[in-house]
Amino acid sequence: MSDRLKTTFCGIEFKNPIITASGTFGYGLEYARHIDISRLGGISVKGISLHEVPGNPMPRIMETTSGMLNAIGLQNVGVDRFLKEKLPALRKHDTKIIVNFWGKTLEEYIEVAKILDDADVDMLEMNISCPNIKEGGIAFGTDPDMTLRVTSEVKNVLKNKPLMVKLSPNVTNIRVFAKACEEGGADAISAINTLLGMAINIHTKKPYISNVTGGLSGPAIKPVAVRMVHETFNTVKIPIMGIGGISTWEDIVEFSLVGASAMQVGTANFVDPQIPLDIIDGLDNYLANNKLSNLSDLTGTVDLNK
Amino acid sequence: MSDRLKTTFCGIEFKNPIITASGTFGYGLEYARHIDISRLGGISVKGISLHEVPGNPMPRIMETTSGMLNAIGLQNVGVDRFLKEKLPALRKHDTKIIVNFWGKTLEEYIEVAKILDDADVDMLEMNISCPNIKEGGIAFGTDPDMTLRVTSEVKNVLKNKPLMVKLSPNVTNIRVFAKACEEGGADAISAINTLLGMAINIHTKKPYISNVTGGLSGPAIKPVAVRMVHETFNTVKIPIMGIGGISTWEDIVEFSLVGASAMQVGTANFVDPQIPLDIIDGLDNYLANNKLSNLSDLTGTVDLNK
Amino acid sequence: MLGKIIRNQKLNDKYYLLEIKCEEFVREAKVGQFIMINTRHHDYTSDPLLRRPLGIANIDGDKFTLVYMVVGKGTRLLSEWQKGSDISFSAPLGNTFTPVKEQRTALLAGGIGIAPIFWLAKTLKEAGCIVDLYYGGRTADDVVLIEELKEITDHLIVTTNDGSAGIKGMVTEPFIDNIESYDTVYACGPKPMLRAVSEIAVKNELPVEVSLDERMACGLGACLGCIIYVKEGDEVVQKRCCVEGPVFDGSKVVWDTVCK
Amino acid sequence: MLGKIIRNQKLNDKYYLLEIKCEEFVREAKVGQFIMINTRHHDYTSDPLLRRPLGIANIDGDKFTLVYMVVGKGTRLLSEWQKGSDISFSAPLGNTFTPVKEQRTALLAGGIGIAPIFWLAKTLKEAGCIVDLYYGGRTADDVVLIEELKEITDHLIVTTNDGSAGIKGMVTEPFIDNIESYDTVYACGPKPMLRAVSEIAVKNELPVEVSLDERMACGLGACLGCIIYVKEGDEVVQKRCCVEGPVFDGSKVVWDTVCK
Ligand SMILES: Cc1cc2nc3c(=O)[nH]c(=O)nc-3n(C[C@H](O)[C@H](O)[C@H](O)COP(=O)(O)OP(=O)(O)OC[C@H]3O[C@@H](n4cnc5c(N)ncnc54)[C@H](O)[C@@H]3O)c2cc1C
Ligand SMILES: Cc1cc2nc3c(=O)[nH]c(=O)nc-3n(C[C@H](O)[C@H](O)[C@H](O)COP(=O)(O)OP(=O)(O)OC[C@H]3O[C@@H](n4cnc5c(N)ncnc54)[C@H](O)[C@@H]3O)c2cc1C
Ligand SMILES: Cc1cc2nc3c(=O)[nH]c(=O)nc-3n(C[C@H](O)[C@H](O)[C@H](O)COP(=O)(O)O)c2cc1C
Ligand SMILES: Cc1cc2nc3c(=O)[nH]c(=O)nc-3n(C[C@H](O)[C@H](O)[C@H](O)COP(=O)(O)O)c2cc1C
Ligand code: FES
Ligand code: FES
Repeated sequence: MSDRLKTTFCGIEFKNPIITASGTFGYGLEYARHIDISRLGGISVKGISLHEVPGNPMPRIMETTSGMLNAIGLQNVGVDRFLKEKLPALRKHDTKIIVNFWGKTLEEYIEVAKILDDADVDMLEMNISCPNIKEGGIAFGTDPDMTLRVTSEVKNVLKNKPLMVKLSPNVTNIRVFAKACEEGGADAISAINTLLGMAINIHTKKPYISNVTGGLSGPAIKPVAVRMVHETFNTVKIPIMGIGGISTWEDIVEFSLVGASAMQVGTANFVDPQIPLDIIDGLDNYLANNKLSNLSDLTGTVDLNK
Repeated sequence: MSDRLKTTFCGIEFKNPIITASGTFGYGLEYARHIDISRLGGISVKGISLHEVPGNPMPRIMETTSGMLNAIGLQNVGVDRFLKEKLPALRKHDTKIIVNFWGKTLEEYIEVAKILDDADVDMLEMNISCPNIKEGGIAFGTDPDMTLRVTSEVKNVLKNKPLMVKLSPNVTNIRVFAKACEEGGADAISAINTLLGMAINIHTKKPYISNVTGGLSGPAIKPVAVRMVHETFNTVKIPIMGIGGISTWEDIVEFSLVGASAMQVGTANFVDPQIPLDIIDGLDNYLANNKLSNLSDLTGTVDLNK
Repeated sequence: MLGKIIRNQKLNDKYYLLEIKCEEFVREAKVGQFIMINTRHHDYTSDPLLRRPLGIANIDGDKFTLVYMVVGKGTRLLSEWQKGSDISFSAPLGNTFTPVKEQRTALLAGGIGIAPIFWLAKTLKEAGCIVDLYYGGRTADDVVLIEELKEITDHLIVTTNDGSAGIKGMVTEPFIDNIESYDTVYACGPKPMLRAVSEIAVKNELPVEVSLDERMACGLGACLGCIIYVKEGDEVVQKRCCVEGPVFDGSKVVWDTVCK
Repeated sequence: MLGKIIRNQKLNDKYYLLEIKCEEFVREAKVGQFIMINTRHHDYTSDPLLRRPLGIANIDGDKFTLVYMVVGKGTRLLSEWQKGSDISFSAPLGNTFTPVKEQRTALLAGGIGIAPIFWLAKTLKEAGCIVDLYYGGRTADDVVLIEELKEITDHLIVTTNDGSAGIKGMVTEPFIDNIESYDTVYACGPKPMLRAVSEIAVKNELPVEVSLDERMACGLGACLGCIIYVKEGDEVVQKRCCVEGPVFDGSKVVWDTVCK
């Protein structure tokens, strides 16, 4: 791989800007049998919480037109088992580890962050966009004050690791939330999480997802994601990791133009585990063909003149 | 057509619940050469304003994965020319006419509504979800107080025609807006309008849409629309017209289960003008096969038991 | 992985048989495993989006066989793939049936459940087992490959709900009548059937393995979309159908939690 | 409308010729019109979503011809449609070229702009016109159907940017040299070319009609996605490319507002 793809994001050096998205790549090892995961820029692992969480009843997933709904219910092994049982094997692969995490309460957010700050991981990604997780009845990710508060309090306890906050798209104005993250001291923003959606089986008359609603992801949502990354880039100075419907190297260029410095590939991993690697190769070719020394030359250079 | 499909919505009798959506069916007559528009339950015409509006510069549309972006810019001939030049010919077809309308200011909303209230049309659909139209800097459709105000003030001047308010999906909580409409005296709600999106041409580095952002419609957004209709149905008692990604009779059943009493077909008219008629036939068969006397038997009957 | 389509044969109005050549795959595959297969004809389209899980129905030289029922977009598209095309799929996935030797085995298949059972029958037969196959469908259309199955079973008992083929009734009925004859039971089919088979086996103290279907996004254990709840001692634990399954001990599955 | 594909022939690495049989369509079609054609192989998939606009390149008996260049998803899918299949499309759409008789006409085509120009050449020829066709492309690959075109033109002047076929240079250059010979000008091709042709024609006081491309969603005049700005007296007015176009008076188009 060439230097062209090297990406410095929050001071961390990624070998390329392609990171696999939380919840779509397990703890990384699940894919190791199928692709060479050390070729990835990084892996954002399935959202980790203080305690093990069993997740939602089945069914949890359903395909929709050019997308899918999921309501896994944030199932995870908990931070202790993650560090003991998953991380050591994952660390053997030469790729950056981003730990996506969340808490049921402000205290839990802080607690998990503290533990991860001392662990052998590269970066933290704080998920505040779980629609069912509330503090005093208010969702963290859809109330700007709560976003500011959880960001600044978590940032306060971190000594070693950069903090990236992952935004929900299910808001009227994502700029307000991006601003709150920046004010709270976040080192970066990742956007977007899934759109809240629903699908009904007309034969059984039941929702396809036991949780009734689920998160919509995949190519269907890409235009919404591109718009939100654009708005975020125009609002804050901290770097952005773009997420949402990415499945080709062209999508990477598109997200780069609107301001993302690195990108996450989510649902596309299910479509074919080879996709993130194909994207890396395609991007490298594109940069070479266009005589660009680095993807960062493109960041935010969309031309808005008519 | 059978009685099974007859639909009473806000006291208006539609021959069937299939209405073509505003902006996707022109002033109705454009399609008359291609399909028998008198078979439709109704037509919601392109959004009308007090004065003629030229719309946005080109380009205005772009296909995205299983959807499309548009930023037509609310181009229309203005209410006077609509009534004089378009309506008489449209009225010759035996179908209900819903006039979608909007204003640049509260006063304009009221003015247009007054004119339409006395015109030979069946129902008004008030579009408050134009992202670029603001009163004192506040968008009507993304601020609950403005939604309440424009709804009640418009409702106050109407003497003859039912008022349906069309909601924007680009909000944190659509329930708040549905509630505001109901409190303001709206007779019905239509949902949803388009999701705000964006797409970039990586070769020119320019947005595909001159307006930079555009409205995302089509099958891609259906899960979001279904979710929002479900939330609206659980919030208000007034009837709902479901919109968003509908392209098959199965979609009609799905929207019916979550609470829509009638439905609008939008982008699918572009895919094939025959689609709304195929939907009517498919729905009639479905009702017959399932021994249902009317689609209303299904309204809101989604089974949420696990 | 990529393989070449040798045939994609319509068996009847619902069922197809797809034979694919791929040496690497065949070398790795074990009885009871499945694949995630791309059904789209063009990579640049995104509808349908995800790959589809299909059981491995047979291995023959450097070729493997899938048997599938057309139920939706993905399987409809699959049915139109042409001979000679290259089609992509995952390496063999999931666990396997527990192979036994020289036992008296009862195999039960419901409808498309025949797919993994076919290879299992052949495998058990080769391992010196007595193989009785109870094969049920709604109508005659749901029972396929009868001639081939006769060759790899000792007894083939066909049932249909409407009596249009074989015995009229449920597939479990003739099985119960002969239950004394068996050491081990295997089944694949609709969940209510698998539950019934498991309960019958447990009552008769027979070991029973069932192959379960669950909607899958990744098929690799990453998405946690395909959970099956299983008893382990006093606890109920979660298993991923795609990794710890699709084959489960029927006596351990918490049937009430399995989606219908 | 539905028609049967008679041939879908690859002309070279970029261009295809599609011949479709449909009597009803042929009866209605007029020179300069276009269709919206479904490119998806299956109605139950939604990607690509919209139909694609293509000009009518010829009419022959109960058959019509399209010539298209593969540029994206839709045209790629179109190129894989098989002979004998039924394909769906709209009735003939848009306005027409203004037919003239017994005049000296210059036709200019740039790349895929040849599609509507082909039928126009044939029509003018039949109406007793002198038909000179200036046909430009980037490389030799962009000029197709040369033998057929020779038969329906008086002079065929081919140009390519790289000189790989015909004269090296812009298609407008030889046209300017002969400008004195013409009564009327028609053109279809990239917008900068159409602008240049129009400006040359205006300067030489020749009537000029251009066929314009604009991205289209409906093709029927309903979506207002395909606006062309045109001078009417002192005013600039909006025209829908799909209804009031695709053929416009080149001297009236407000070229600065036309997307590149
Ligand atoms: C491990 C495993 C092995 C399988 N083996 C076979 C096999 O050998 N042959 C075969 O024909 N089928 C098999 N299936 C089922 C097969 O995967 C589905 O029928 C297929 O995915 C449907 O895709 P579709 O696009 O045609 O239908 P869709 O349009 O996706 O769905 C149509 C209908 O099928 C249901 N469905 C979708 N996916 C599944 C699923 N995974 N399980 C059950 N129902 C589903 C949907 O709820 C819907 O009602 C297997 C499933 C699993 C999990
Ligand atoms: C009235 C009219 C007549 C036409 N006649 C012909 C014809 O006879 N033969 C032919 O090959 N093409 C013709 N075109 C252009 C043709 O419609 C597009 O090339 C086609 O829609 C591209 O579809 P796609 O899915 O392959 O590409 P997409 O994936 O949609 O796009 C690929 C590239 O083509 C561009 N593009 C898409 N649509 C258009 C369009 N309408 N005009 C110009 N560029 C576009 C996109 O911006 C993109 O850069 C005509 C267009 C119009 C409006
Ligand atoms: C099955 C599944 C599980 C997910 N779990 C998480 C999670 O635990 N934490 C999180 O922040 N995002 C989670 N996501 C969201 C993705 O990381 C990503 O933001 C979203 O899917 C949009 O990207 P995509 O369109 O590329 O999939 C999950 C997504 C899917 C599909
Ligand atoms: C080209 C276009 C123009 C539209 N114009 C209007 C409009 O003028 N007023 C309005 O309320 N909605 C307008 N809409 C929104 C549609 O009426 C509908 O709410 C939306 O497209 C979602 O439905 P669909 O997915 O079926 O298209 C427009 C949509 C499109 C695609
Ligand atoms: S299908 Fe993803 S974990 Fe089993
Ligand atoms: S393409 Fe819709 S108005 Fe022309």
